[in-house]
Amino acid sequence: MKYVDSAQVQKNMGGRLRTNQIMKILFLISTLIGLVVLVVLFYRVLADGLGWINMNFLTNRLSVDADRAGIMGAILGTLWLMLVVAPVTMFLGIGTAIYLEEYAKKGRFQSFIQTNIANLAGVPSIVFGILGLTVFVRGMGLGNIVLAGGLTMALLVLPIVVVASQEALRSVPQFLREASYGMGATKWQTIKKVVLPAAIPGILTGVILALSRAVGETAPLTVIGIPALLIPFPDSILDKFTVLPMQIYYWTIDSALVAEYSNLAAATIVILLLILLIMNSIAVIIRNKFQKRY
Amino acid sequence: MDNEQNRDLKVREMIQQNKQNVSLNSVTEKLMPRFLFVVAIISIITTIGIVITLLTETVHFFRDVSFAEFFTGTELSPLGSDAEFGILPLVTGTIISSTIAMFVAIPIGLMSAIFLSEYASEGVRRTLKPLLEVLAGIPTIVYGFFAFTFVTPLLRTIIPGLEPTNILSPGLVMGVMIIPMIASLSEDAMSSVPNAMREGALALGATKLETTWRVVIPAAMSGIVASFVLGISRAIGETMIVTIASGSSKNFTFDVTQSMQTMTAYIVEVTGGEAPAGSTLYYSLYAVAMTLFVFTLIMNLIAQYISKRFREGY
Amino acid sequence: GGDEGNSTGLEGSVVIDGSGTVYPLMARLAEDYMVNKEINVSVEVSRSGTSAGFKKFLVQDGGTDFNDASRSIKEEELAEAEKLGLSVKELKVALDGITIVTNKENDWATELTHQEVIDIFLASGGKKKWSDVREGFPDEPIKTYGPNENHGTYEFFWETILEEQDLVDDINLQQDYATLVDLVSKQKNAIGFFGYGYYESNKDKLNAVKIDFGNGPVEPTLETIKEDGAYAPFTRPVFTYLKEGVAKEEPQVLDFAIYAMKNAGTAAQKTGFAPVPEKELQASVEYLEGLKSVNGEENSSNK
Amino acid sequence: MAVSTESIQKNIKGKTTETSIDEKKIVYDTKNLNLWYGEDQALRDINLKIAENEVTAIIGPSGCGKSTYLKTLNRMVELIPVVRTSGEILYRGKNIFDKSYKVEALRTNVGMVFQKPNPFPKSIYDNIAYGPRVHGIRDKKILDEIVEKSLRGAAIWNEVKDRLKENAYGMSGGQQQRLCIARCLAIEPDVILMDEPTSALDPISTLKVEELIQQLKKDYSIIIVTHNMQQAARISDKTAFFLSGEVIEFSETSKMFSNPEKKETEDYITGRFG
Amino acid sequence: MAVSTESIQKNIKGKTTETSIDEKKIVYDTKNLNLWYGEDQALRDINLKIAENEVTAIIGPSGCGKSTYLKTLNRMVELIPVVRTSGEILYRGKNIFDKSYKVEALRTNVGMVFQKPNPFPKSIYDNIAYGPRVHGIRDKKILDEIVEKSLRGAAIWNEVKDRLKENAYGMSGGQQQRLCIARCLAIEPDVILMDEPTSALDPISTLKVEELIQQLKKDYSIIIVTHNMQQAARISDKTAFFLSGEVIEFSETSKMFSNPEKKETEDYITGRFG
Ligand SMILES: Nc1ncnc2c1ncn2[C@@H]1O[C@H](COP(=O)(O)OP(=O)(O)OP(=O)(O)O)[C@@H](O)[C@H]1O
Ligand SMILES: Nc1ncnc2c1ncn2[C@@H]1O[C@H](COP(=O)(O)OP(=O)(O)OP(=O)(O)O)[C@@H](O)[C@H]1O
Ligand SMILES: [Mg+2]
Ligand SMILES: [Mg+2]
Repeated sequence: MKYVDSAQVQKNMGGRLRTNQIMKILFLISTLIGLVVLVVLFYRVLADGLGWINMNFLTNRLSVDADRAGIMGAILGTLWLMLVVAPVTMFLGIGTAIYLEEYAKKGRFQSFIQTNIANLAGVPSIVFGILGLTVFVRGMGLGNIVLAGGLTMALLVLPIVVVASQEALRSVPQFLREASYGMGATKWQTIKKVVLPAAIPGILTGVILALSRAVGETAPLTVIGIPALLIPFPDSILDKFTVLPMQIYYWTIDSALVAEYSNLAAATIVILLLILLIMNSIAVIIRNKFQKRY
Repeated sequence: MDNEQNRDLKVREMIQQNKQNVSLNSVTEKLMPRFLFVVAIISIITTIGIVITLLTETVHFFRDVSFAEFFTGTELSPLGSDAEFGILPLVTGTIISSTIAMFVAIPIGLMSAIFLSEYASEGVRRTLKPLLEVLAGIPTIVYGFFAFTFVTPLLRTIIPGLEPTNILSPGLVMGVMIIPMIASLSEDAMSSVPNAMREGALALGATKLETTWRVVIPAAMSGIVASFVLGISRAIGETMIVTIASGSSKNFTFDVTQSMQTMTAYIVEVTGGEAPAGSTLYYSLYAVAMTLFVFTLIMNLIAQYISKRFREGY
Repeated sequence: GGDEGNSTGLEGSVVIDGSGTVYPLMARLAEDYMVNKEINVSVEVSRSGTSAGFKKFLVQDGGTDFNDASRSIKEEELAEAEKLGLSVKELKVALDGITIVTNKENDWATELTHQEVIDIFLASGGKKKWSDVREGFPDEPIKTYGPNENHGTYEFFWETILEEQDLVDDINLQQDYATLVDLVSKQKNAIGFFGYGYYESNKDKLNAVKIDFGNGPVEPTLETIKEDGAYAPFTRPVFTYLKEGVAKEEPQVLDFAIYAMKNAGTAAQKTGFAPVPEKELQASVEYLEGLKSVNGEENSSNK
Repeated sequence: MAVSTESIQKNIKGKTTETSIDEKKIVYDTKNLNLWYGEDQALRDINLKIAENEVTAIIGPSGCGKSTYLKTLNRMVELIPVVRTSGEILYRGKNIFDKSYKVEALRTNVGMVFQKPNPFPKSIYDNIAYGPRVHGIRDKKILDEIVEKSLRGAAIWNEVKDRLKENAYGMSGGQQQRLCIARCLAIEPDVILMDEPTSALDPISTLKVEELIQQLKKDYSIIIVTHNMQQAARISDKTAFFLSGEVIEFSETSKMFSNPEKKETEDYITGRFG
Repeated sequence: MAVSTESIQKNIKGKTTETSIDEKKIVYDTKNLNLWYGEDQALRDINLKIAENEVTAIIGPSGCGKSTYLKTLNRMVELIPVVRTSGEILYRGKNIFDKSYKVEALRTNVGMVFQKPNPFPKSIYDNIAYGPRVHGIRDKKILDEIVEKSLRGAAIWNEVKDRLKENAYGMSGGQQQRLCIARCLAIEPDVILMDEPTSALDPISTLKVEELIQQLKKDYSIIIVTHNMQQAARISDKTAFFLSGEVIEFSETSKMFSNPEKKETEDYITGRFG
C-alpha cells in the first residue's frame, strides 16, 4: 500500500520550489538591508557634514559660533584619553590573559574568572560610567579629568583585550614553548621571550579593536560629566577634556539653539568614522601581515 | 668540528657562574604568577566594585522609597516637589525599545545569517560579512544622530500620528545596530552544523529552504538563541540612541508612537542634570542602574547557559 | 559694554557650571573673554542645572568659581554657604522672557490672554481642546509641552506664573530643548513654553503667542522683555553667582567677572536674552572693581 | 586485502541469475558521462545501464570515483561548486541534467544512504516523518502509519517502537544506519543509492543491513558502493568495477567474481592491489 | 614495514664496539621508573643505564612510550598536568625527581631536539643566542662566538653565515632541524635527547643529520628515538627496545640486530609487526 501519493508530491513540488526561490531572494534582501542602512547613514552624514570640514574646523578651538568652531580640542582629548586607556587596558588585559592561559590551573577558579569576564563584557557601558563617577571622579576625588575617564574606559574595554589576548596566546604552538623549556629557560622567560612575541600580533589586533571601541564610546562620559564648552586644549592626563563623541552629543542636542550645530555634529561624525576606519585598517593589516607563520 | 673555535669559550662554566649570582631570576619566577594573579583579580574587583557601588547607594534609596513603590509605581516624576519614583515607566520604555529592536534585528539578522551560511557562495560571503560587521563598529552616538535627524523625520512622513520624539525610531535604529551581532553569531552556529546533516535532508528531496529551516536551524538552535539573548542584552543596555532620539518623557504607555524614557536614558538625564549628591533623586540613579545591571546580567547568564548547555549532540 | 581691553597676562582657570538656560550666554562670554582678552586663562562652562550647580559651587575648597542660575539662590542654599563661611555674591546677567510658542500652522491662537495661558497649562483649567479656550478655535485637543523639572525655566513657570498649582496631566516635559522645538514645530495643536532665546533661534519653525496682560496683546521681543516692560509678568532675571573669597584670591576669576558684567548686555542680545539695564550692570562692575582694590588678606570682615 | 577467489565463489554459489540486462526494465541509463572537480577529471566516459529491482554493486579502489558516480545519480555532487559534467544520465528515460529537470523531484524518487549514519538531531519519529512532511503530508494518522511501515521496512521497528520520541543520537551506529534507511523508505523512493552503508558498522549490524538490502530488492532498485568484495558478492546481482574514473567491467556478479573478463578486475578481486 | 635482518646487519658490519656498559661512565641511571597519564600507565618499571659519549637508540612500535621516556629524562613530560611518576632517574648520580632538583638546571645540561623542527619565529642568530641569553650571557662578542661555534658544530655554518639576521622560518626543513641542533649546542649540554629528529626530513637532510650525530658523539652523550631501524643500526652504539611501556631488550646495537635475545625483538626488527 502506498502512503505517498506521487502525483500529489509532484503537484506540491512547484510550490515548494517557488517558496524556496522567494525566500532566497528575501534572505538576500535581508542581508542587503543592513548594508543599505549603512550606505544611507554614510550618505546622510557626508551630505550634512562634508561641507563643514576644512582646515579651520580641524585645528580651531571650540566655539559657540558654528562658523568658528573647531574640534582640535576634542581630537586632542581623544588622544589623551587613549594614552590612558591603551597602557592600562593592555597591562591589565594581557596580564589577565597570561595568568589565565599560562599559569592558572584549569578549574573552578579559572572558569569563574572566565565567566566573570564574559559577564563584564555584557555590562552596559553606562554602568561603567556610574562606577567611574563613584570611584574615580568622586571617590578618589580626581574630578572629571582625562585620567578618571581613561580608567573608566579601560575597565570598559578590558574584556575585549583579555579575550583577544587569550586567543592569541592559545594559538602559539606548544612546540615553541617546549623548545624554550628544553633550553632550560624558566616559565616566565619562556613567556616573555617566546610566547608573548609570537602572540603579539593577535594581542595588538585586540587592543586596537578595544581602543576603537573606547574612541567611539559616549555613555560613560556623559555620566562622568564632560564640560559642554571647554575651549583650552588638554596638556596632560590631569586636565579636563572633551572627546569627539561628546562633542557630537552636545551639538546634536543643542541644534535647537543653533541649527548649524547639527552640521557640526555631522562633520565631527565624519572625522570620528575616519579615525575608526584608520584604526580598523591597521588592525586588519597587522592581522594579515602576521598571520600564521609556523 | 673546528676545535680551534673551542679555544677558551666555556659556555657551560659561564652559565654555572651566572646561576650562582643571579637570584633575581628565581625571584621573578616566583613573584610573576602571584603578580599576574593579582592583575587577573582586577576583573573580579571591577565586578565587585560595580555591585558594591550600586548596592550601597541603592540601599540608601530604599530608605526613602519603598520597594513596592519603586517596582510597581507607574508614576515617575523625580524632580517635582511631590516626587514619585515608580520605575515601571522606565522598564516599559526599556522593554518596548528592546522589543522593537529585536523585531528588526532577529528576523533580519537571522535571515542574513541564513543567506550567508546556506545560500551565499564563499566569495560573496567573504565580502558581505565584513561589510555587515562595519555596522557593528559604528559608535552608538552616530546611530543616535542618525535616528534623530533622519529616521524620525522619515518615519513621520510615513506614520502621521508619530510624535517627533518616539520610542519607535530609536528602537528601529537600535535593531539595525544589533543585526550584525545576531547575523554573525547565528552564522557561526549554522556553519558548524555538519554537512552530513544537510546532505541527509537534500537527498530526501528537500529544498534548500526546507533543509535550512527544518534541519540546520534546529541543529544550530542553541547558538542562535544565545545570539538573540545577547542581542536583547545589548538593546537593554544601549544608551545614546534612546537618549538622543526618544526624548525624556516618563510616560507609562505601550504606544510606540510616544516618547518614552529607558533606564539608560534616565541615568544620563539624572547625571547630566541636577542630582545633588545625597538626594533621593541622586540615589534613584543607582537604584535604576542596579535594576539595569541585574537585567543585563540575567540575560548574559542565560546566553552563556544556553550556549554551554544545549549543544546538540551531533 | 564692549571692553576690548588688552591682555594683562593673567593665567589660570575659571570653572563655570549651573543653569542650562544661562549656559548659552555664559558660554559666549567665556569664549569672547578667552579670544579677545586673556588668551591664557582657561574658562570652562558646564550646565548641570541650577541646583546641581549650587552643590558643586558651595564647597569649602575647590568647587566651581561661578554658578549660573535661572532663579535666585534659595534659603537653604544660603544657609549652607553661611555654614561653610562663604560669602556669595549674586550678579544679574540678563532677563529672560518666558515665550509661549505654537506651531507654524496654528493660525488661531496668535494672541492669548494671561488667564487663558494659565488655564491651558493648569490641571484645574479645564481646557482640553482649543475650542474650550475660545469660541471659534478648532475642536481639537491641545497638546502641551515644556522643559522638565531639571530646568529653572520650569520652576519659574510653575512657581511664579502658575503659582504652584498642578500642571495638566498629559503635559509633555522634555530634558532637551532640541526635542521641545522639534515637538512643537511638528504638532499642529501644540503649545509650549521656554526661554525667549530658544524661540529666537527657531523663529522659522515656531510662532510666539502675543500675551494680553490687560493692556492689549504684547509680543515678546528684546524690547518688551524688561522688568518694567510690557512683557514683565513673564519676565524673569537670570543670574550668575560668585564667591567673594575666590574672587579676591584669584585675579583671573575677578577679571572674568568684570569682563562678563561689562559685556553682558551685548552677549545677551546675541543669545536671545534681554539685557539688564546698563545702570545695574555698571553697579555690579563697580562692586567687582571694589574687590580688586582691597586685597584678599585684609578684608574678610564681610562674612 | 587478500581475498581469495574461492571464498567469494562460495558466497555466490547459491545464486542463479538468469535474466539479462535487456529483459529487465532500465532505471538508469548513463551515457558518456564525464565529470571534473575543477581541473581534475574524476569520471571518464561512463556508460552503464542499471536495471529495476536489482542490487547493483560498484566496487573499485579508493579514489576511483565510486562515490562521485553515486552522487551524480541524484545530482548531490553538484553541491560542490567546482563540479562540471558532460554526457547524459537518463533516469526512467529523462535526462537528469536537463535544465527543466528538478533535482528535488529526482531526489524524491531516488533515496540515498550515506557512509556515516547521519540522522537529524531530532526524535526517531521526526527523523522518519521529515521526508513526508517536507512533501506536504501533515495528517498525523498517515504519518504514524508511514513511520511504522518505514521502520518495519528497515527491520528496526521492534527495537525502537517504544522510544519513538527519543533523540536519534541515543541509538547505536547500526541502528542509526537502519534508521537512515527507514528515513529514505518513508518517501517511497524508486531507487536507493547506498555509499558504503556498512563501513562504519560492526559485523553484526553489517549483517542486519545486508539482510535488509536483500529484502528491499523486491520493491526497490538498489545501487550500492562497497569496499568489501565479499559483501558485493553476497548481496548484489550485478557489479561494476571502477578504476581511475572508468568502468572497467560491468556484468553479472556471479560472472565477474568467477570469471572476470579483464586482467585489472581479476587483480583487484584477488587482492593484488587496492 | 618489512625490513630484512640482512640489510640491517650489513649496516652494522663495520662497527666494533668493545667497551661494555660497566667500563664507561654512566650519565643516566633509570631505576624502576613508572609513569601514568591520568589512569593510563605509559611506562612500566623501566631500568636503563645510559653511558657517556655514546649514541643510545630507542626503538619500538608507535605508542610504546619512547617519546614519553625521552621527555621524562629532562622532565618535559611534566608539562602535561595529568602525569604522575614513580621510581628514580639518576642524572650524574642525582635523582632528578628530588624536590630540590631544579628542572631548569637539568634542562640546561640536557638538550633536546624534537621530531618536527621547532625554531623560534626569530632570526637565525637570535635562535642560537636564545639559550645563552636566557642563562645570562649578554656580551655581544661572546654571543657572536657562541653562534658561530654552534652553527659550525651543527654543520650548517656555511649555509647560513651570510643570512644570520634572516628569519629561521625561511630555511628548509633539514636546515631548520640542524638549526635546532645548533641551538641546543649553544648552551653546551652534556646530553642531547633527540625524538625522531629525521622523521620529518627528506633523505638527503636525514643523511646530513645522521652524519652530524656521529660527529657529536665525541663530545656529547646522545639518546635518540627512531622509527627507522636502519637508522638505529647505522648510528647507535646501544639500542633499547620498548614495547607497551616496557623495556624488552637493551644491548649493543650490533648484538640486538644480529642476534636478539627476545622473540618480540626479533619479530619487531624483522617487521613482523609494528
Ligand atoms: N570535493 C572534491 N573536490 C575535489 N576533488 C574531489 C572531491 N571529492 C572527490 N574528489 C576526487 O575525485 C576522485 C574520486 O573520488 P571519490 O570520492 O568518488 O572516490 P571513491 O571511489 O568514493 O573513493 P573511496 O573508496 O575512498 O570513498 C578522487 O581522486 C578524489 O580525490
Ligand atoms: N598527553 C598525553 N595524555 C595522555 N596520554 C598520552 C599523552 N601522550 C602520550 N600518551 C599515551 O602514552 C603512550 C605512549 O605515548 P608515546 O608518545 O610516548 O609513544 P611513542 O612510543 O613515542 O609513539 P610514536 O612512535 O607514535 O611517537 C601512548 O599510549 C599514548 O597514547
Ligand atoms: Mg567514497
Ligand atoms: Mg613519539
